[in-house]
Amino acid sequence: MQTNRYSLFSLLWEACRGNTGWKPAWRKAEPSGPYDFIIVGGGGHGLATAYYLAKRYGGKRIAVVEKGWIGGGNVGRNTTIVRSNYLLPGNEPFYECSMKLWEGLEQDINYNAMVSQRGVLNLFHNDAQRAAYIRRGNSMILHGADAVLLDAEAVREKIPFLNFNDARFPIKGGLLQPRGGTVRHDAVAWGYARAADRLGVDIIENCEMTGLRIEQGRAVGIETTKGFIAAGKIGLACAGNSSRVAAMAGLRLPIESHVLQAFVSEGLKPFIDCVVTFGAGHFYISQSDKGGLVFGGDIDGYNSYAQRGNLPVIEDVCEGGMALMPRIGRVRLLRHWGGLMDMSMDGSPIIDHTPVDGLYLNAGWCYGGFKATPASGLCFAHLLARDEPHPVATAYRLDRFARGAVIDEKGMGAQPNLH
Amino acid sequence: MSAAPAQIFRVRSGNGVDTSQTLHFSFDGKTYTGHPGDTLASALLAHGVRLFGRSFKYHRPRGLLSAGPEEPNALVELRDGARREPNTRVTVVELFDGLNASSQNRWPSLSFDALGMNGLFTSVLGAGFYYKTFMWPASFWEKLYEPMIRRAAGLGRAADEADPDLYEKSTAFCDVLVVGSGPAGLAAALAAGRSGARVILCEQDALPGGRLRDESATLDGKAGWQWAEQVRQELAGMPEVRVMTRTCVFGAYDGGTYGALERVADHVALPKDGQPRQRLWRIVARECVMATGAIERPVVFPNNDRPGVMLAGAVRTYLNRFGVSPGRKAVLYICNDDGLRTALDLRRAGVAIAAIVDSRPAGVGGGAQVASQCGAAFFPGGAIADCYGHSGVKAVLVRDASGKARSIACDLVAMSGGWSPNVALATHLGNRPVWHDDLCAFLPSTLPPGMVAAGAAAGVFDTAEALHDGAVAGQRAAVACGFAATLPVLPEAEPTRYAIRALFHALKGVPSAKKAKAFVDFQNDVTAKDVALAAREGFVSVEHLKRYTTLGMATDQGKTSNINALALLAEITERTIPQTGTTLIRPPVQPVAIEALAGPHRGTHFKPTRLPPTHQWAEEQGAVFTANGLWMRAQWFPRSGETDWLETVSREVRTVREAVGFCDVTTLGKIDIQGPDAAEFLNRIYVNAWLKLAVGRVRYGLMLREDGFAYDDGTTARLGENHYVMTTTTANAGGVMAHLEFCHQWLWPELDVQFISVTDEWAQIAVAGPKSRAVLEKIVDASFDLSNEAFPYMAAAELTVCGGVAARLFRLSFSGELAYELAVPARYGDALARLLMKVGEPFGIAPYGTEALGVLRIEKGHPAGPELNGQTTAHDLGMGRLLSTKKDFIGSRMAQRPALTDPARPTLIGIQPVNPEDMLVAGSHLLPQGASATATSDQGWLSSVAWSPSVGSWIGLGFLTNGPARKGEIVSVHNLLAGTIIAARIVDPVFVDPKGERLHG
Amino acid sequence: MADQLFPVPPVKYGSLRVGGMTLEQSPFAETVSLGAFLGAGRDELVNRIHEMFGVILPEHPRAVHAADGRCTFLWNGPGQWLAIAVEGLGLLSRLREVCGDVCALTSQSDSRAILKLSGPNVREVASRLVPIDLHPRVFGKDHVASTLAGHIPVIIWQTEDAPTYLFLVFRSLAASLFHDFSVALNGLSYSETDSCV
Amino acid sequence: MRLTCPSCGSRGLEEFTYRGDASVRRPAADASEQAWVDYVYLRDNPCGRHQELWYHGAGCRSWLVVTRDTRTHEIFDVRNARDVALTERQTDAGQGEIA
Ligand SMILES: Cc1cc2nc3c(=O)[nH]c(=O)nc-3n(C[C@H](O)[C@H](O)[C@H](O)COP(=O)(O)OP(=O)(O)OC[C@H]3O[C@@H](n4cnc5c(N)ncnc54)[C@H](O)[C@@H]3O)c2cc1C
Ligand SMILES: NC(=O)c1ccc[n+]([C@@H]2O[C@H](COP(=O)([O-])OP(=O)(O)OC[C@H]3O[C@@H](n4cnc5c(N)ncnc54)[C@H](O)[C@@H]3O)[C@@H](O)[C@H]2O)c1
Ligand SMILES: Cc1cc2nc3c(=O)[nH]c(=O)nc-3n(C[C@H](O)[C@H](O)[C@H](O)COP(=O)(O)O)c2cc1C
Ligand SMILES: [Zn+2]
Repeated sequence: MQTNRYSLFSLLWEACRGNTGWKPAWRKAEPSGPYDFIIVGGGGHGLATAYYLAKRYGGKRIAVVEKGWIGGGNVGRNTTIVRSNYLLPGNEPFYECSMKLWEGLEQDINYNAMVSQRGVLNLFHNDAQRAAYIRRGNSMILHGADAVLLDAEAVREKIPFLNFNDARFPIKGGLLQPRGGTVRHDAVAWGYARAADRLGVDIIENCEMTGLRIEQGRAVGIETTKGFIAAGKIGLACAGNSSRVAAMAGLRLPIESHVLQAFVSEGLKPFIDCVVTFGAGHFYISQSDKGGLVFGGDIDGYNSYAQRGNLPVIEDVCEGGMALMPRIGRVRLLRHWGGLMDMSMDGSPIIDHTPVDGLYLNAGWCYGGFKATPASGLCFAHLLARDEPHPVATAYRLDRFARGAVIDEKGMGAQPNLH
Repeated sequence: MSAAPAQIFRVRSGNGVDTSQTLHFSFDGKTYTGHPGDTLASALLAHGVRLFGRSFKYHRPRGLLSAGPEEPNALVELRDGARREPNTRVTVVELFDGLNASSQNRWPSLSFDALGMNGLFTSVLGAGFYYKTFMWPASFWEKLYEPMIRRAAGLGRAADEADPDLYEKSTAFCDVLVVGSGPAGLAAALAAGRSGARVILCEQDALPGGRLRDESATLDGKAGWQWAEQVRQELAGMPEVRVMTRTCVFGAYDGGTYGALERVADHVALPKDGQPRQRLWRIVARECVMATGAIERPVVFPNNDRPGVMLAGAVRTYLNRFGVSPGRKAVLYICNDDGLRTALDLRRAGVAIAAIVDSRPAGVGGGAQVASQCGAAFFPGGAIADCYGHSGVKAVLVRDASGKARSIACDLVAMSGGWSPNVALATHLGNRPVWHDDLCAFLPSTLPPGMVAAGAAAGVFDTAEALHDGAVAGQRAAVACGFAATLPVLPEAEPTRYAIRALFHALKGVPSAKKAKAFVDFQNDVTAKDVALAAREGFVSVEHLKRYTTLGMATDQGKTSNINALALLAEITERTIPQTGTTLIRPPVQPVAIEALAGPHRGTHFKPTRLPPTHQWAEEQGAVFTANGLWMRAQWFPRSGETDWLETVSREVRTVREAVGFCDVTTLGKIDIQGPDAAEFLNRIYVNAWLKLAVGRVRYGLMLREDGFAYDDGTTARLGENHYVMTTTTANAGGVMAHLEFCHQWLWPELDVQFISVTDEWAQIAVAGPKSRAVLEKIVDASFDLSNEAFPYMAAAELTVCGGVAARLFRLSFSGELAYELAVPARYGDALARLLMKVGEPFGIAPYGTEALGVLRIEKGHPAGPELNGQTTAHDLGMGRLLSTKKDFIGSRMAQRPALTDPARPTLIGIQPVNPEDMLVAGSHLLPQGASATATSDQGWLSSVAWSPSVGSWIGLGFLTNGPARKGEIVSVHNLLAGTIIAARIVDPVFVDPKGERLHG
Repeated sequence: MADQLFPVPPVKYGSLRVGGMTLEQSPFAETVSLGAFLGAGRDELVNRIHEMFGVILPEHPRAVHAADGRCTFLWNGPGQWLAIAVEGLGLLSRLREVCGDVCALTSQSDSRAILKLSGPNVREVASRLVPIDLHPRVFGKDHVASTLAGHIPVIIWQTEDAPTYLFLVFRSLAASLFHDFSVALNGLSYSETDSCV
Repeated sequence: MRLTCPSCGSRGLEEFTYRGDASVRRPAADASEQAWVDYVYLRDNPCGRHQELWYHGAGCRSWLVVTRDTRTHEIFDVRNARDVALTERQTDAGQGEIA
């Protein structure tokens, strides 16, 4: 089905006709298998995978099945930060690839996802942290990304209203990635969905995968709330629900599901330009284009599928906020919510085939998979289409745990709630 | 102050205001008067002020919609300077003398707002328009489009500075929490309270009573609010009942925990000295009665946002509670009998009723009778088809049942689309409310454990029934907590009728852009057309609708708009309301100041500070301090004449290498370990062997995590047959303690061993340098032989000092010099430092701080925090050979995995610039000389660096691929962040005294 | 030379009085932790303490007083207790004799400072920092609890019926706790809803 | 969320730290490589009842085995981990499930 092309012109044209000519952004498709590829999970990663499969890998007959409404998972509830400021060689090329895809995304998918590169600033508060950030900044530059080290004065110049007066942990400087920033979360899901739909992908909402059909060791399709759907290859991109769907194939994953909370304040006239992360407490913040302060902190720390958290973390995050940015004290918190994090055992993702033929896994994104959306889609599509990992995702194998080739950015070990 | 204008709309004395006193306040620079008990809304309304703010997107003029916390329109910046509070709903601001507020989101003024022009482009600025444009050219987004969008973003302005007010937190426990003090809540509290149960009653308003204050109805023949006051008094006399007004229960959390915010001093000009502005309550309740009442719905009709269009119930509130009439000539637009009360109350206040437009067909409800009572034109089956008046209602276009329209002049439209039970708290734990067609309302279905809804919140709208419902709920809750509770005798209430017929909008057919704007969400300017457009574009899930149109996402969270929106969506998509569903409500019920959630732990008290025993003394010495976790430690001790820290630190290092220095190392974790299996336990915790350590000796130990990576290190001394004392790094002290408990309680409960932290028990001071023994001889009691033979390197002893004070001495050296760590009971730490200064003076003693400590350990190649970063293995640290192959220990198996033992892993090395003056920077990367600066050439990094006065060069520790095999090689040290490349030589990590002779001296 | 090692208390300030309430640092006390060894250790320990001190070591978070009133035992975790006595009675050496072979004995005299909060309304003040239920139906005289005061771990011990609380806090954190309580004390006199529930 | 510590009574989340799945058991030193990888890395991660380890670090320092619903956060059972471990050794009941 042909949808409208979006442009200022179409906007004006439609305005003149009473906006009656707009078509659905994506069709309400029903299953019409067999498909060559089924992607389970209509989050950012699933939709991006379908898009790149169709667009770059010539995939035909592709379906995305989503148990609820697309974009209702983590892609629709994250704090929208994109960056490629990773330390380890297993990660940095992948995230930088993602950053580059963000940079051309809107023109590519004809959807304004408000990719806003106003910078991500990670503050440090002692010499050890500075050294760690210098190491990281150098890694980034070696991988072709951008990084700038700011001393305390430069941080003060950039954001004069941080706590420079009576801080318990004084700000010593920060590592800035100027190309980092934020992207409008919902628009990413909708934009990929619309673009994939235009390439013929069936996006099937309210269709939950309930089982996997395996014949002679090979996955041949999925059971869903809308019946059996046959497929050549099946890609799981279910983020916080990864363990549940993997269990349908008899697999246990190196993943725990945890809740991460996020917060938005009432809308305010913009005064926070870039993303700021506090290095001495659990707090990070940015201000959306609507004016809300979007902030968050650490995960609640216990296994959960509840999409909501508890007061201690809320209080902890607000304490961090006050310690860093005292002027937001009288600003009011408007809403807080939670999402299901697929916390992996080393804090890094998995994009790999599973021991079951025809079944592929994209999971383990922890609290950082939004920024990965384009590259995750691209690499997963690559794997599904070619049966070999994309060059920037070669480290994300399942067997890395057995081999010990873990990618542990934080050095916390096999304890997901500490990553 | 200029003379304040008169309160021409104050028509009588309301039950909640004290007109005997006058308060002065200002709005947009103009001075007004009001009375105690007024809200900013009622006081301005009393002056005939109708224009309060501008909407978010179209900057439409807006007045009051409501009289409560659900207000979407009338938001102001309250107070100024550091106390400026943006987006404050005037309907909940209690008036105080000197109050100062200004309108927001307008320029240059509230009455003339340039961005009001946006309204002209509404067809372009429809739902989601920004997703469709601003894409070309790409570079214009950051430069042009986004700055433009951001200029228009937001409503009020955050304060520019830190808030000077105080905030407090408290935890309260009760048997029964009652939320809301309307008839239902009061009856519940009474029933539960009389039983002796511990009851907390929270009311967000300043006054108890709920709708009893808003209505003219009576209880036992007296004004309803008088009964509320009487109950409040009785409750106040019950020792186990606590009535908290100005306290909003804003969230329900797991385990019967509720968050509540008490506004302690928002109703006064300034908090008194020491008084908090607000207090956060964590209330832990066994049972909870949610008696939160209901919120009235507006009706969606064209231009329904004109100032002067109000909720019918709010009109009654202004009349009855505040004695203010929101207009002179009213039109009512209703679909239920409750709204008719507004006509009667208005009439009693002398306000003309021009018309009653009742969407119900003729014969349903009491409209005809009330209309004739009020002398109002009556339009059964009618609708309001439009509303006129730019900055205030002047007339409405009324369409009668036959479709004929006529214009009726008025300055007030009181509307009621029915009441939505205020179910928020019942849904916070994920329970979805259920639609009831007869009541046209969502009601709670399954509730969180221990919670019950009562009164209007449960759909019980009749006062008599609400009283009874509340009483039963309170009684049951008390009984559930084990109290013998009975139903209280309740007052007699006037019977009421509701007789609602669904009414959500007055539009004909699916709205299109051609029609005037009919607002669904007032603050975010979401119109019926936007809902239709979203549906057309496929955003037919309510959650999609919400996100695409931003409906219900404003500061009011759609309290008055969500249900109209989903009803519209249901209609457009030809589904029922239950099929369409509702969006998820999230806490907080009302927005809460971030600082209130943070509480008192601010500024330097953000986290507690741990002070070592010598802190006070070090302060006197003029030490410079640094935070090390929670600890505050002396970083260096400057002396007069020293020009920079490096000079100071180098002097401290030289003092240790050449004479003697001392340093407080109390912060290292110290764990007392006792028991018959203590040795076996240590053997399983550490990688190296422990069974044969002799009493009176110390050993270095390395711990891994179970995944085989290095975790922590330190020394453990054997003080007795079954008695050890372990030291950990400062950073990991707490973690190691939990780890030991885990291993002991969960993995090996059969091992007989006990631990307790003695970190704070002992002041532990390192005394290091060639003259350290000479100094210690002056302190240690004579009976103890300090000679190298009697007390060699790695010896430990319990002894006495200064004539009998129990102490512990360890011959340990982090600096590589002849060195000791002396531990005395913490109370003597301060005195010990002073004593060391005194007895050490002849030997040239000086204190040294963490910086010199760092230099000394780097000179000796000892790994510390930067090396033990959780990503390194024993092999990486050059300690691979420590790993015992003869026993099981934590991490033993996983450490053997191929990737952990790969010889190509970056391994600990020393590094020294070819030019000694070239400053090394920790975090720089190591690349082969001449290789281009790309990731493929990256071979390692520098973890720790120092200027070594002993070597006369910058030195560093780092990790390098195949490191140890490359000694002598020159590599390039890249710090690309600073654009520097330094040539440096790979050397042994031990820079000073590589044979370790000085240790043993 | 012994007097060259003079003791210094962890909190500089002596005491603070607000609205009839007092926050003060208690004098040093001799404190010893007892950790029962496995097997018969625990029963043996209970027996010997009973014999020598005339009290049964509590199984629950409580304080019990020796028959001669010169020593108190606080529950401090499963199989663990703290013995507290005024200084100078040689508590540790006495315990060594009595039960040194059946439990781990460790001096904690300098590990913990003791802050005392007394006067009317102290329950309200304590509730600003301590997240446990201090209502008399739940927490009375000689109840103890290991918990948090704000961010600081403490052992709280109610020593009188009209609540008087002792807070045993790690020495290094005592100054911070003193500060936090001084802040908590200030709000009290002004709040409208403060009353003892 | 609140956990009822068998020793200390009902306490808020802020006093506890979480460790994870309590159904996995540390293999013997000579168990297979796979058994070790499973123990350290693989989890059932159920949506529903979950047995898990918590540490009452700000309280009595007991490790606890908690049975909790990961969907609703309802707590069914809290026990001293040490007692669970000792009972298991005595009965040699081995793997996981606690009656
Ligand atoms: C509060 C919060 C803040 C975050 N902040 C950031 C950030 O600032 N930056 C960043 O990079 N990352 C962030 N993240 C992480 C990021 O959002 C996620 O890692 C990422 O969105 C996960 O990929 P996804 O979009 O595909 O997941 P999702 O959107 O969760 O998609 C998974 C989809 O699978 C569906 N599904 C599950 N089971 C089934 C089934 N059986 N059948 C059919 N469908 C199924 C789900 O309904 C869901 O729609 C944050 C996450 C949260 C919760
Ligand atoms: N006839 C009708 O159509 C109709 C409809 C709705 C209400 N009413 C009237 O309303 C009354 C219902 O009594 P009720 O007691 O159920 O409700 P109520 O509206 O009288 O009282 C509810 C109270 O709860 C408070 N509250 C709400 N949320 C709160 C929170 N989160 N924290 C603290 N306080 C909170 C409100 O401020 C209010 O005072 C009756 O008098 C009834 O006649 C009638
Ligand atoms: C970046 C971002 C900004 C948000 N801004 C708002 C906002 O301005 N107003 C609002 O009500 N909710 C806002 N939300 C929260 C959503 O309403 C919603 O809570 C979140 O997407 C999770 O969905 P759920 O609460 O329905 O589970 C925002 C969410 C995100 C991720
Ligand atoms: Zn406990």
